[in-house]
Amino acid sequence: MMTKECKKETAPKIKRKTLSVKARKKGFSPVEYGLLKEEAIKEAEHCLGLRECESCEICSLLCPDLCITRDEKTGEVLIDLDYCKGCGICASVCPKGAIEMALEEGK
Amino acid sequence: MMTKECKKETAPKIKRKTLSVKARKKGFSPVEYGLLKEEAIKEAEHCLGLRECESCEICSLLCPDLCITRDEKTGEVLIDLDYCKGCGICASVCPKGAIEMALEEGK
Amino acid sequence: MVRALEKYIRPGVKSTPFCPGCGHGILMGLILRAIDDLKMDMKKMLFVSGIGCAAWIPSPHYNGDTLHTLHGRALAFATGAKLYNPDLCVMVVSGDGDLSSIGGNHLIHAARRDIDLKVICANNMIYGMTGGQAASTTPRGSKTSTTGEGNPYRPFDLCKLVEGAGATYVSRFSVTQPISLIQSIKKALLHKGFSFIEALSPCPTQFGRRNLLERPEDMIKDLIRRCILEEEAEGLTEEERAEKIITGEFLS
Amino acid sequence: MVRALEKYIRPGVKSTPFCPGCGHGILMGLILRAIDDLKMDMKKMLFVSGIGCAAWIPSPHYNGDTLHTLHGRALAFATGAKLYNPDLCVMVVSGDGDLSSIGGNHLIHAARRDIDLKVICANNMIYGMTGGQAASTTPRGSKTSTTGEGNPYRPFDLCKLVEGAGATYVSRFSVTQPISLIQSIKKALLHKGFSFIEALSPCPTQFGRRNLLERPEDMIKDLIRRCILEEEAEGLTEEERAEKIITGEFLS
Amino acid sequence: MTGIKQVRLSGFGGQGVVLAGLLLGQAGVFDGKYISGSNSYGAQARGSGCKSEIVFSDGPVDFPHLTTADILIAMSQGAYNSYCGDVREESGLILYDQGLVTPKENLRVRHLGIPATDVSVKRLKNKQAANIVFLGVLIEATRIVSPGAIRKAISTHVSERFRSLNLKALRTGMELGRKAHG
Amino acid sequence: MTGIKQVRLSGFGGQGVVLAGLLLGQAGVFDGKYISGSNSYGAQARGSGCKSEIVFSDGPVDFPHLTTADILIAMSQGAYNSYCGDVREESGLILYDQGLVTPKENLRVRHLGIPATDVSVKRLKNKQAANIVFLGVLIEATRIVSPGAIRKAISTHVSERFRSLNLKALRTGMELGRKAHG
Amino acid sequence: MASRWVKSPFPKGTYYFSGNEAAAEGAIAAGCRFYAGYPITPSSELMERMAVRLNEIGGVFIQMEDEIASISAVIGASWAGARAMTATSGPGFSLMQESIGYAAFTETPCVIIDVQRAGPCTGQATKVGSGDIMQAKWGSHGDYQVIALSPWSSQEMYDLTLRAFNLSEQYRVPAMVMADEAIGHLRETIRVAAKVEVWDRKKKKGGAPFDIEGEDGVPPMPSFGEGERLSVTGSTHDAYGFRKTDDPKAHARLVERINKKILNHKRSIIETEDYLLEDAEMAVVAYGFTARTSLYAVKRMRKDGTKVGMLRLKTLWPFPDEAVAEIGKKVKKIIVPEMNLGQVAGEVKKYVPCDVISLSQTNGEVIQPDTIMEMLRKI
Amino acid sequence: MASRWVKSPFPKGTYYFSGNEAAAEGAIAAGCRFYAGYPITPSSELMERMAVRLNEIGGVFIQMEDEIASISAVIGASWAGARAMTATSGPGFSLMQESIGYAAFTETPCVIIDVQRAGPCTGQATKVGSGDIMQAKWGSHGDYQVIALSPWSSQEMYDLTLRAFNLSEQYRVPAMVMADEAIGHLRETIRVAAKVEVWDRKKKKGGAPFDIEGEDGVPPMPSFGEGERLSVTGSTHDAYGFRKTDDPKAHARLVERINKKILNHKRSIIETEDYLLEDAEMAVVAYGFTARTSLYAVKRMRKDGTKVGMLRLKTLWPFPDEAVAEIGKKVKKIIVPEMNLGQVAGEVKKYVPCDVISLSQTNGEVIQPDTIMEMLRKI
Ligand SMILES: Cc1ncc(C[n+]2csc(CCOP(=O)(O)OP(=O)(O)O)c2C)c(N)n1
Ligand SMILES: Cc1ncc(C[n+]2csc(CCOP(=O)(O)OP(=O)(O)O)c2C)c(N)n1
Ligand code: SF4
Ligand code: SF4
Ligand code: SF4
Ligand code: SF4
Ligand code: SF4
Ligand code: SF4
Ligand SMILES: [Mg+2]
Ligand SMILES: [Mg+2]
Repeated sequence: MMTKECKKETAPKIKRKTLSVKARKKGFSPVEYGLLKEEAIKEAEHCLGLRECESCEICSLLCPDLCITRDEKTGEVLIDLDYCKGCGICASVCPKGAIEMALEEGK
Repeated sequence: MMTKECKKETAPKIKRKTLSVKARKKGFSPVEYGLLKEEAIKEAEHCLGLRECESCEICSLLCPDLCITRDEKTGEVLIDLDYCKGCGICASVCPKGAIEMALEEGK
Repeated sequence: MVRALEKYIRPGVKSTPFCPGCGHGILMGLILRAIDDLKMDMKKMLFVSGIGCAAWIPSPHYNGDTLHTLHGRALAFATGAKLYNPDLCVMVVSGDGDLSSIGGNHLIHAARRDIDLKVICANNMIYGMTGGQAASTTPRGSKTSTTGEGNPYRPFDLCKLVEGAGATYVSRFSVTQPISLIQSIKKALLHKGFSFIEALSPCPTQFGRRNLLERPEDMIKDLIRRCILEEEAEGLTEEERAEKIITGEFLS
Repeated sequence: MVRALEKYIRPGVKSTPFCPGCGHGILMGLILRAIDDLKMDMKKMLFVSGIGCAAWIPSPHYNGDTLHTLHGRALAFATGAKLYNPDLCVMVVSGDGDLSSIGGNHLIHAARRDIDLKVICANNMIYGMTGGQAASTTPRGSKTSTTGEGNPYRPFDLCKLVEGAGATYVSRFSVTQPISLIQSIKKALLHKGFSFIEALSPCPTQFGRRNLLERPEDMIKDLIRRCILEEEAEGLTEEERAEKIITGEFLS
Repeated sequence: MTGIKQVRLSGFGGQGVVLAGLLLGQAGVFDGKYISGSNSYGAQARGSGCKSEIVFSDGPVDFPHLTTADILIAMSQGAYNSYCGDVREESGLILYDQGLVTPKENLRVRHLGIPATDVSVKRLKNKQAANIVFLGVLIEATRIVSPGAIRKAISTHVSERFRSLNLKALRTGMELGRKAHG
Repeated sequence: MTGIKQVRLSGFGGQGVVLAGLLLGQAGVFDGKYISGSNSYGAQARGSGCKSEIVFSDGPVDFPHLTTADILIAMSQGAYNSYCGDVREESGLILYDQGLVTPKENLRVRHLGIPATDVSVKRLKNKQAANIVFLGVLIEATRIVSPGAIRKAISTHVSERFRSLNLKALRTGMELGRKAHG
Repeated sequence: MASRWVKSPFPKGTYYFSGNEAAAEGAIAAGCRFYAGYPITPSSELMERMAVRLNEIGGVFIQMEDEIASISAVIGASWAGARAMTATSGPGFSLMQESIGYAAFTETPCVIIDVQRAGPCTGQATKVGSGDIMQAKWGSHGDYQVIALSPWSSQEMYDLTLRAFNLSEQYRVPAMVMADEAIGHLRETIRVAAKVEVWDRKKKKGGAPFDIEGEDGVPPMPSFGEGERLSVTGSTHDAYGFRKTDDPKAHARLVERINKKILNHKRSIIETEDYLLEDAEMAVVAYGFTARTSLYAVKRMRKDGTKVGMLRLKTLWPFPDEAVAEIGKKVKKIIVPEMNLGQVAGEVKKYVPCDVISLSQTNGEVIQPDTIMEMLRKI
Repeated sequence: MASRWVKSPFPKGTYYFSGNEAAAEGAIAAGCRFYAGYPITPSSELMERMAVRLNEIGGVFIQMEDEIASISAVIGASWAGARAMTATSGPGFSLMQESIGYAAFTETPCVIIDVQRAGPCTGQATKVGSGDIMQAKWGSHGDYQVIALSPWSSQEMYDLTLRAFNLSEQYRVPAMVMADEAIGHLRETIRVAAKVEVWDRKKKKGGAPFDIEGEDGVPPMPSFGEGERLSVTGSTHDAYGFRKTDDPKAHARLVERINKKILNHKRSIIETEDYLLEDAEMAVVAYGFTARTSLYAVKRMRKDGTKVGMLRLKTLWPFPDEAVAEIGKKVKKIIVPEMNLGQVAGEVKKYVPCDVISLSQTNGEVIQPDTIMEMLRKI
């Protein structure tokens, strides 16, 4: 299972998980998340090494879940893990390799 | 009402009329003959002045009711009045003006 | 005396149900001439049509198998019959409304699949049978019983449409070009794949009378005047051209 | 933290129903960016869709009026709404199956009438929602759940089809060409008349997995590699070209 | 069933039977009657046998189709033959085109032969006006509708181009009617 | 209702619950039993809560869905929580994944904790084999189907590529079962 | 939600209209300003008149590519705020069924006029029949309700088309006028009043457009472009139009409501007429053109001393079960003459203990009074 | 016209098939060699298996552009000589109605499998329902007949699909298998015999393909390409397929025959099953999946001493009126549990004098035995 590592993400894990699950329940789900599993997103961490990121926003344009925004003030690119499904597209398209995906075992 | 004059046509009128009416009854008629009326085709005569006709068969190709055939042996062009609806196309397309339509009053 | 091509006419069928001077009658004969020229075996021919005056061209006149279906569905029925028995030579003869309005989807999909069907669309630019309503082929500005002020929409260019969908033989001829049309029908009969012929066929009753072409021969003459070949169109001005109908083989 | 473009999302809508890495999610964002760029008034926007995964792009996500209709019928519903209230900016977003298979007839007729509708066809070359059956856009030879041996039929070239039918703005871009696609959507929004954008949108779940593109990013990379502009195609050999997907504005 | 009059107009397609029926029914409406009219349509309207039937009533009409004709107008032999047997005996009336129809002899129904086609060709220079000539005769002979109402009906339904011809045909018919009847 | 055994396999999408159910049912058929099997589908099959239910019977099955489970296999905590209350008291049996599920304490149903995922990751080097490990345990513990039948089911429904892995997982499970049970 | 009286768009007076023309005028009077249709015999004159009239008064007329597109465009226009309609005959009615289900499930007001011809299939396109009555109720999949009215005169083609619009707007349901060829082409005296009563859609800013307190309520209906940011879907949905495709309660609730919304109000919807039934021992139950024939026959038989009366069904769906049941208690025999193979006779059987005799005729022609009288004499 | 025994194309044995798979095998066993369809949940697996199987054994599989095209292609193929079928669910079934009428009117054998889901409209696409029962009979315009069977197990998805083909060929009528999602997805033990009985179309060189002595006869059916120069039309036609669109007798005769052809043979077509009815005071009338639930409930109640039995409807159309009427004479109350709002309950009412109680559930889930038992206890 693909999730991401990001040292900068600080929201407590447990809160993120709850939010995420709630979100799915509130939404609708006849087409399901394919690779996504109940227990899978236990820990999801993104890494946006600012050193590398050029704020080109390509990741943001190609994220299928609108997770990636740029902070208008700081120019920083942020990923909202509540909506991230761990598809890996952002990481694969970033020209700077600024996003890393980490294989996360269930539990 | 348009019908045609043809001195060469010899079948007895009465027989032609009967045939024609019968034909229509046996056929199907949800779309009807528009200009065609019960009493209208009382006398219909075609004229194929052989002098003029070049057996080009354009009339035969454009007759919507397959009335016009060429006698294979004599090369003569014949019009079967049993099926003719008097549309006037043959007369209007004949390059030699060999077919004449005659206005025929009812009765 | 016998009618021309009598041997291709189903026994028991008397006069056609068409109005005097209807182009569909002319087309009915021209198709048979093509079949006659090629000496096709009528026992192996299946003619499929939808609903409309044009749909009566093959059914029941033609003395092969005829399948008179539902409005718009001729090509879907034909697809089933052809796929199950590929030995049949399947020809679809139907109207512009039938094939391109309600039946437009089957038309483009049959073209896309390039199934070996010979489609002859008798285009009179109107709904003849139901009383002269606008069709998707009615020229902009024409009067019909639903467009009293003149048709506000553009018509399809049917040949462009089926070409865009994937047809592999495409032509347009008028019944007033009988020799070319017969020739084209023969080519379609010999073509392996989806063939489409747009046959312009005047409807004096529903189209002509509303558009100042009162008598059948007026419509015939009008078509003779307006139908030109692609080559001939080249020298013309925009205006001159707008008035004309370009005919010819567009894809073969 | 908020999602990107949150203000265009209907309150109460949480995560999308799409599979991870579904191109439809990307397209969902790109359309909103175009709307955002043009500062469109969402209260005057109506989004119409049919049935399928793609049909869920606007419904219920977009915070304007959304009309989620029947499979294939989006354009017919949209035509009614637009004609009655021309002040609405009506955008149709739906799938390739929806718009061009079952809905093909409405597509070509709406194009013919040149009604001011902005149509975005999310083409994933497959029926995503029902489990990966072949669509009329599935490339010949591709594996689907109904073509285990590879699809025997040719796909539509949707842009050619709608152009042949009469559309007045036609383009094709992939979600992997986000800037061009946004640009094109903006042009369609500003165009008066029938606009059609074929947006290539990968379906990793139903298409990718069957055709050796196991992970979402594989499909993205594949599209990036294969989508080229018309100009770029010029130098290529037949073979090279066959592999590519030509993108660009074809009519504007 | 008092207060009910049933009229059948008949002929072949193109003779204007349907129009005459429309005008007659419309006139009845103008006169304040309850009218139910029906006519051949599609195939029949254009084809050989064509008819138009009007039921006139002082109150709402139950069965709106014609059951037995009180009056038959026959503009062709075919029409006459088909419908002459269906006219109410004794009180019934048949108007037929003298030039086109040879009436039967054994019918117990009053017959009026009218040279409608002949008159319209010769006097009105238009064969198509025979239908209106018949209406004129009918009105004069029966007063089933008022002359004013039928004139109003003509102005309502006939295009300006043909209006004066039709009004003239109506007058001609009424004259003929006075003669035949009187 | 004698001669009926109802088994519910449950977990989350992707754990192979549906496949395990298919194999179990197929094995039952090979053993000559009447089987009715149903499972989550569409959304659920891929989503969080996924289950597969098989009713085993010696004769035709009336109601083909599960009413009360005789046996529950729970491969996730969510599944355990949802379904543990629905197992027949006293005679029932719950097999759960030791690594993933913490069982409740107050249930009057026999529990067997199986380190299925753990074993399959460690011994079989493939997390995906846990479902088959469970089948092995189940067979050993209950003989609900014969080992031969389940092997035949695997050869019928599992593609060659994964067949030997699955057979190995089955053996592993049966070993675990012997230990746990015995 | 209320009705109001408006000036008739057509001058007050007496006219001589065919049923098809009258229906078009009735629609215009009801405020119909959108028509989408596809030609089909014997309904085409209706469409042709709508083309002319909507052009005159500034509505929208469009001839679509087929009947599926027609009804779909009507539904789209209805949500854009239009009183909208289409007309067709059997084959087109069959094609419309999926979308009719959509209209019922999304509670979209719209009017469909079916001028029935002799079916099944293409059958006899110019001839009369009444074979689509059961289809009107059951043609689409799943359980839903519609309202179907049965005009017996040109006047009622006007009146009932108007009423169909009003009921449709009031109950947010597809309303059908089940005419037949004989009525469509029947030209009769029509009275147009100076004012007509029209019903307006209930509006409520921010109100839930798909649910309401009470299990049989009719929610308010905003239009597109009013800033309500509507979410309309043919999938199971909640009060605000969010899809609920996995929730048993949501589905049960919605299906029940769209059915009860009509059935629980059936007394306000259903109209029937009694003729000579007080002392009747036999009753004719009839509708549409055939009710005219029946009334004629019944009056004749009364003259001969036969104790027969007639119940006329002006509403076909929801079915007038109570009126029929009441007659069933009074008389010994019920005869149901119909231009089909006994479709309404079948319904009548559900509600009465007495004998129900189906007098069915499917030869493309109207039933003659004699046929009914003969049957009445025989039984 | 006769049946013959042929070797089963699938080896004799016991299998574990889902209902959808079993139906595909039943079709193949019946000789089906043509499938045209369009994907729709929950029937798609059936189509997917047909794609594989027809490819294996050399039949024709085609995915059409929509459901209208699918059923139309099936009819075309049937006239070309194929045993042909399609499968769908509610929305697709609605779209097929016009062509189903065509098949009935032209007497074209074909099989349609409707794997019903929770409607109306798009509803809940993956959930179960049984709301298309009345539509199966009344979905197309005009009066026609179809045959509709109701499988209650995967085995019967096989058996009844095979039987549907046989009946369809024997009577030249569209035959439907009205399955539901729960049966389509139910995996069960299936027995495939070594030989299966299949029915061949009657052939007769030069015979009239559209009429026959006797008003309820089934005419012979030649195929295209056999030199019979067939004329097939959906307009009213005579014995040789000539259009007769103005002839009242021709229409009456044809409409009557296509109806009587089925109704007069209903005793050979209809199958019902009695369970514990001998001394019953209450009866459950049930079909499809719900009949399984009902039987379970009835057996339970019997154990508690309640005198209840069950009549199972294996055939839905033509409706088993006689079997129902007979039960109606015996018991005091009939309860009809259904996953719709009482469609079959309505039919039952027509034929019995006793109380008919509709136990209806439309929440996208199967009815549980407890629900039925509770109802049985209550009444
Ligand atoms: C489903 C359906 N809708 C409408 C009709 C009515 N209808 C019959 S023929 C026709 C138009 C035919 O036009 P076209 O195909 O152009 O043939 P034409 O009569 O002009 O030769 C229509 C609309 C029908 N029969 N079925
Ligand atoms: C009339 C009808 N037929 C079939 C279906 C089943 N169906 C739902 S979505 C779909 C395919 C959608 O494909 P596409 O439009 O390409 O969207 P995608 O899911 O690929 O994004 C089908 C066939 C339906 N809902 N209605
Ligand atoms: S794609 Fe990479 S470089 Fe560009 S904004 Fe995203 S993280 Fe930064
Ligand atoms: S692109 Fe995929 S992995 Fe990256 S943030 Fe978006 S959803 Fe998460
Ligand atoms: S068109 Fe004239 S010249 Fe030619 S064959 Fe006919 S009659 Fe003769
Ligand atoms: S008048 Fe018309 S129908 Fe008669 S022969 Fe000439 S072309 Fe043929
Ligand atoms: S209406 Fe037109 S198309 Fe039809 S038969 Fe008459 S002329 Fe031909
Ligand atoms: S099935 Fe395909 S199209 Fe549908 S949501 Fe999943 S990835 Fe997207
Ligand atoms: Mg046409
Ligand atoms: Mg798609």
